[in-house]
Amino acid sequence: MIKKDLGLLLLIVVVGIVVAIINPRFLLPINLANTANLIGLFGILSIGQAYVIITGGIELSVGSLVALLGVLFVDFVAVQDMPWILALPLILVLGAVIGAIHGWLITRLNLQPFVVTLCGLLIYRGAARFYTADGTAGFAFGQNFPYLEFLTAGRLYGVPNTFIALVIISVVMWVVLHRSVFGRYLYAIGKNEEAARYSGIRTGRMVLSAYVICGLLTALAAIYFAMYTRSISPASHGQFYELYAIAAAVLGGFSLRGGEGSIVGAVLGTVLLQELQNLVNLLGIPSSLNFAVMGGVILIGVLIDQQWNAIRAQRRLVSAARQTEARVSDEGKLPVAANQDQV
Amino acid sequence: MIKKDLGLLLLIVVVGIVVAIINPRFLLPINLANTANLIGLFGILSIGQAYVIITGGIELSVGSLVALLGVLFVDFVAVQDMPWILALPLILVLGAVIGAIHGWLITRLNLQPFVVTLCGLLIYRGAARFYTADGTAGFAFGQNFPYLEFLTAGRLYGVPNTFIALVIISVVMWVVLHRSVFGRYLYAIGKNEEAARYSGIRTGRMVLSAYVICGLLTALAAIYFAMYTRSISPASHGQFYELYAIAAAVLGGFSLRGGEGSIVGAVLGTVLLQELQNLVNLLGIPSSLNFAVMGGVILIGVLIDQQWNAIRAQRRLVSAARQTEARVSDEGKLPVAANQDQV
Amino acid sequence: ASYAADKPTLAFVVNGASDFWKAAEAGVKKAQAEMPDYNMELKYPEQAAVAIQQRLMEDLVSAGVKGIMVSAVDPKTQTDGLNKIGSQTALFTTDSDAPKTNRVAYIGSSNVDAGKQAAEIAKKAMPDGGKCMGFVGLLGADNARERIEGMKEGLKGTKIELVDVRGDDIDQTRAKKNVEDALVASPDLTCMVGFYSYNTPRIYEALRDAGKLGQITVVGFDDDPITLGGVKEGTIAATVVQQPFEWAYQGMKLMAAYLKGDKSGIPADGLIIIPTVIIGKDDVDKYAANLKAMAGK
Amino acid sequence: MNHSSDMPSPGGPVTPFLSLSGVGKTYPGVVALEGLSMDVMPGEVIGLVGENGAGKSTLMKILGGVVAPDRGTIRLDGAELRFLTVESSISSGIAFVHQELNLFENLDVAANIFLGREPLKAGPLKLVDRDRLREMVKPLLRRVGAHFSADTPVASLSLAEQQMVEIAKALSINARLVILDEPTSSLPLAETERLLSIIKLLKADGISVIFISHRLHEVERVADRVVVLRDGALAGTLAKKDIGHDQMVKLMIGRMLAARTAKPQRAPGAVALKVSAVRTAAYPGHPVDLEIRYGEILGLAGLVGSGRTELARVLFGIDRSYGGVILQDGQQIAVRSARDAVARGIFLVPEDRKRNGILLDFPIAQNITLADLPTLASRFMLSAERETAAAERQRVRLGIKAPSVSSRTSTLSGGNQQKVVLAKWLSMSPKVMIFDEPTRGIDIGAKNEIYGLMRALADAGVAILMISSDMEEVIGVSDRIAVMHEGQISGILDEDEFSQESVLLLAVGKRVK
Ligand SMILES: Nc1ncnc2c1ncn2[C@@H]1O[C@H](COP(=O)(O)OP(=O)(O)OP(=O)(O)O)[C@@H](O)[C@H]1O
Ligand SMILES: Nc1ncnc2c1ncn2[C@@H]1O[C@H](COP(=O)(O)OP(=O)(O)OP(=O)(O)O)[C@@H](O)[C@H]1O
Ligand SMILES: O[C@@H]1[C@@H](O)[C@H](O)OC[C@H]1O
Ligand SMILES: [Mg+2]
Ligand SMILES: [Mg+2]
Repeated sequence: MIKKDLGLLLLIVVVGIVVAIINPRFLLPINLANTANLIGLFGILSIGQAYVIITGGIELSVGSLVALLGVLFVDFVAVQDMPWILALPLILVLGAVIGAIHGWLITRLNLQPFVVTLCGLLIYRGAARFYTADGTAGFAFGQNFPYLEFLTAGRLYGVPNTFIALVIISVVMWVVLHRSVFGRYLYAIGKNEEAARYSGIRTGRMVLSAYVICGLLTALAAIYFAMYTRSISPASHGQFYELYAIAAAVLGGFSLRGGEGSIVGAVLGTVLLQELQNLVNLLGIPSSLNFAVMGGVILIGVLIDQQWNAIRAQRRLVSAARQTEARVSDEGKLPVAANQDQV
Repeated sequence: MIKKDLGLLLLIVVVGIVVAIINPRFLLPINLANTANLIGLFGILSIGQAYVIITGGIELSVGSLVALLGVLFVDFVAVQDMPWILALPLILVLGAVIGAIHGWLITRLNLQPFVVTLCGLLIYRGAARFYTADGTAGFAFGQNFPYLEFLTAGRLYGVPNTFIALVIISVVMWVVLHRSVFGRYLYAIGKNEEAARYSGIRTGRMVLSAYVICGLLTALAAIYFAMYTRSISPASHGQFYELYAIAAAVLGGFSLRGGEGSIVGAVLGTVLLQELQNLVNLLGIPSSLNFAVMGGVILIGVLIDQQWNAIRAQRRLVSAARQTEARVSDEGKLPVAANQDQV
Repeated sequence: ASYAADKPTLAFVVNGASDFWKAAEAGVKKAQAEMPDYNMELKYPEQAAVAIQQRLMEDLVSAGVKGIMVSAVDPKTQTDGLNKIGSQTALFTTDSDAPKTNRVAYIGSSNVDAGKQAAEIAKKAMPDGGKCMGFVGLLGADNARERIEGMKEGLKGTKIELVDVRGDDIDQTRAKKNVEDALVASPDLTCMVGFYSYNTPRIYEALRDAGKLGQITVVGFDDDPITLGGVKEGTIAATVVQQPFEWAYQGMKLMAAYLKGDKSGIPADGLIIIPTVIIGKDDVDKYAANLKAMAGK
Repeated sequence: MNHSSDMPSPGGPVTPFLSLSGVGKTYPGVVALEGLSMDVMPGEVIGLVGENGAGKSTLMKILGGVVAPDRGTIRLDGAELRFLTVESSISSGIAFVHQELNLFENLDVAANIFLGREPLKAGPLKLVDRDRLREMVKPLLRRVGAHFSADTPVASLSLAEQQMVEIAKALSINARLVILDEPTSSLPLAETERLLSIIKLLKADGISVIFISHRLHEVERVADRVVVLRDGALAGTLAKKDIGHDQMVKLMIGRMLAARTAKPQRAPGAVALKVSAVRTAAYPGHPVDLEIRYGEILGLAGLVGSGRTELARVLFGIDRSYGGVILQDGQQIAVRSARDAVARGIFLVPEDRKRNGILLDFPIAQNITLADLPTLASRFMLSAERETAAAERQRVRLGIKAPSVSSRTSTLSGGNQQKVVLAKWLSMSPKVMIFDEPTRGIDIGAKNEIYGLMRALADAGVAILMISSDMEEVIGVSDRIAVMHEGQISGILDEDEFSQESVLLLAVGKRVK
């Protein structure tokens, strides 16, 4: 765990303590489990997004995909009577294929990620709405799928299975990103795609894989979301979820320029965002302020991080300068004022 | 007008002809005027966005700002009884100040534009909702402001004043971007910020100005939107408008990497998007497909543009090769297969 | 489908995509079947926003639509926009009225009355009083405000209190989490009210997950299948249903008649209230059968 | 700015235009400059030399206002300045050609040259007077000998042509001091000659020049005085009469250098790579035929834009070829990507280091191991120890000057960065190595080391193609020299035919003899 992640963890803990003091019910196992469930759902999205962001890309169609894939899943299982054991892998494959198409457009046809996935955002939302003719896809009253429901919305010793899934996915994806050759390649591509290609890395294939991973994880999350709400109005389901995922990744230290960030950070970012939403409800803050609280905390977090780094760099410079000052026979002149960064 | 813009214009005309053939009511003056009105509203947003995109930045808070500034304007004029002649410049100044804050955070505190304006998106939406306690800001029945209404929602010889405003703004902003020193600096900064700094350009100040321009134009558009709907539910008003603005700019040839694009393109992009929306409604296409049509057309437009350039480059090479082939005594060997862009 | 120039077109414009309007769609279809010389369509705006709905209506007018029945997103302040439409076509309102416009008539329910009916349900289910939490999609929307107002008014003088209403912006995930959080934050809650059509099923599911079904009184709105199931099961006290099918069916016929010059169906005050109904455990089966019949299934 | 009135009165004591005293700059972990003092007289050409990382660029960046010194004072025309900003530097008449190119690919040549100093139309709008701008640019381009026009987009220029634009830009400032930080590092002979004569013209106009170069013979030819830096401190100053190759080297590295290049220890072997009728995108009409043998260093010379880099890119699979075949060991091969080339043991050390060679933000070790990760990894998993060990081996072998292999590559001097690029390939048993301007920006000591490395590789049987614009290097290092002209091989010289004239003649497309 790097220093940045520790700072974020500290923030999460401090906020938690403050909330717990104001309303001790914050610490009730049931509340923690409820929040853990949503952390699981959104965390999976954030990890997917993180894989794309590390390459210097972005995936804006996440929210629409959550709607489209969710609608399809519910429709397959609840209406078309497809066995869920078939529908589940089908949706995952669909997510991966969509990711692959994005990756293909970006790497082979050289389109910008922002543009491709913005079009995706619009197209998938439209497709989802068209599929149900603007109706809702949902389970009928009493329609039950005990195994599926246990897997997706159940709890194990009180711990939501979605959270357990997130933990497993995080560990695997952490190893892949931080310990495997593939992960190193992704960092290299994010930093300097051309130099990576000149080192014999198949950059196109790697970037495409990142989008496939994102599509796959998004599909999984879409299924979880569908089983959590059990009903999907395609016009609004999942709206802005891409922003939550991006915000979590950015809070967790990912740079949208690519090549920077850690999986732990993305997960902690999600934890913080969900903690904030929980807090708004628990402390009875008007729901209208929900967004503002989220935006404010992200901004402050990023600012502190930025200033912290600037101050540290500054301090290192000053101490380094002082050391040599002592060495070099100095004429006792005043230092020339810093003059960088003029606006 | 560059070639890219001409292609876009052609597309707009062709689509227009097809729609007019299917439903001649498309050409009714009232329909053209209605569409022109919306082109005016969204076009102003797109030009603002274009100024930010040219620097390699992005402004995601546009939609939320349209809501917040709209709410404030309506509240000032309709509820607080502030003379509109005062409220109008006040709102414009507010927009500029918010733009300046974004620019300051980006240039002085070195935060990423995406992050700053994402936080803005969340915060301003929350602020707008909080301001009205999630209620609606609107004019009461019979409340009339003839001058203001003429200026903002009136028509001159059937031409909406908002459209006239867009024409004037486009011309001014075109001159500034394409003919002035400031515009040239923005292009330079968008391509290579560091090198621009080495050339003695006060890059910080320039970028900040771009955000101020964007804030100002967004504020103007916010007032127009408010006077168009005459009612603002802060929870949903203006949602996704930033995406429309970005999409229009991208369609018009702006690169999100900065340093590329023309004002004419951004305006034409807006025209195409509004034409598409009009078409969906006029041809009786299910509204659920509205987004999908928009996304599909942007994607196809960008793809054609991309492929067109690739094919042209290809053809140039081949013809050059053929010319000399005739000259050079050739051994008739098989050409080596194409080898770019491996995935 | 493009609009044939020979047949006059009537459009039913809703305030946002939601299953609630599926019944209205069925009503439009039934009216269409009875009146083949008209084109009748139900239109969803892409978003529940004034600008987008206004644009949709303007385009419909351009396309030559003769009559529009609209559930305005924000009728109170949409006056001018609605007047503009009303001056070019026959304009009717539904779902929530805009009395100060030049609309011909309103056909729909009274949201204040619906709120009062919700209070009735609560009073009957909790004679000894209780503490209620409400849930709704758009806190700022007129229909939400009126229902909340109506309910509060109906609860005046009782020991039942509506302590807070949480909004979710029609995000289902938040809708459900809001219920979960409410259970944690206020353990003394004895009742929950779902003001929008989807809020009641989200309450139902969150309670089921928490094992609290039956322990908390649920007051519902509308006729989502889950809601009706819960009512039948006895875990939902009762639900206040509106009749969008009737709004659409009667509304379309009324508009057609009006365009032909027959104004006899329009009352002097322009209000055609189709009452909301409380559906309790005993009425559910009949209501569901009726719904099915209306949908023509 | 018009400074002509400030010219020293004849006969009087000449005040230095610029005077530095005790100027120092410390980066975290590195003292780039220790309190340095020096004067620049009007009309004086100062050669500034020193090993990679000696602090030359840092010193110049301070004068350009790009970097703020932590200590010391700067005097311009005797007036003490608190500090220099980019603006104040430019307005004081200091023109700066940076070591790394700083052009805007989306703008045309004219816009680039006068960026920040555009001629304006009358009126408050600050509109660019585009006609006057074009007129102003024309003579400048003629002066640097450019063949492209003022409205050419910079994106379509080669690296060397871009370098010319940079120089034209420096000339366009009514400068009193022109700083050239390794301007010739990517210029071939003819253009270099032109640059040197430009320097003489500047001097004649009373303009001072600071000329940084690792090509010491160039310094020898133009400098009035040579300032030598070593490890951020002044190692010595050579007056005009004392300037000589050996003296400079001695001051730079503290000792004399051994003989420059070793002779090959073995006769060239079989043909490793045969290029036949391959056409590149730059010259699709001109087929290239070339053979590279195992154990030899084949030099590839040519003028700016003759298509050498393009050929290298095709051989390395970056660009596609338009017709023709490539044979490796007699077998036709298809190189569709850099990956294919690497798999076949064909490696490229690219010309543009910053863009294609290294990841500036990566630690040194990760740059060195990037291409070889599959062998260093076990089952796709990284092994930090093996990586560090491999990188450390290369660091020692090439003498990369860095606190450790975990330092960021961006903190290295240009020369050391170049060694990192070499290190990346050397651990991977190359068959064919293509070096594109391998010693661009590299100091004399390191240059010799790199020549030694290349020779050792050749002796070990590797086939080497060395693209170079440095005539001395081409003649001194190659076993054979191929010369390119407009995308075609205009001739191949064996060792006994080597001479500057014959290379030059071929380079301009004439036959030798
Ligand atoms: N931004 C920086 N951060 C940390 N160290 C730096 C930075 N820039 C330069 N240095 C260090 O300062 C020292 C001087 O570098 P400088 O670029 O001035 O060398 P140079 O003489 O121009 O070398 P070369 O001939 O290779 O261009 C080097 O050790 C270099 O690593
Ligand atoms: N991106 C580009 N677009 C168009 N033309 C280009 C581009 N890059 C290079 N060229 C042209 O291709 C030709 C060959 O360039 P190349 O870089 O291969 O030459 P070179 O012999 O390596 O010279 P240099 O010394 O500049 O490296 C030149 O005429 C150059 O202008
Ligand atoms: O307006 C509708 C409202 O009447 C219903 O109760 O919930 C869904 C809304 O779209
Ligand atoms: Mg240097
Ligand atoms: Mg070259």
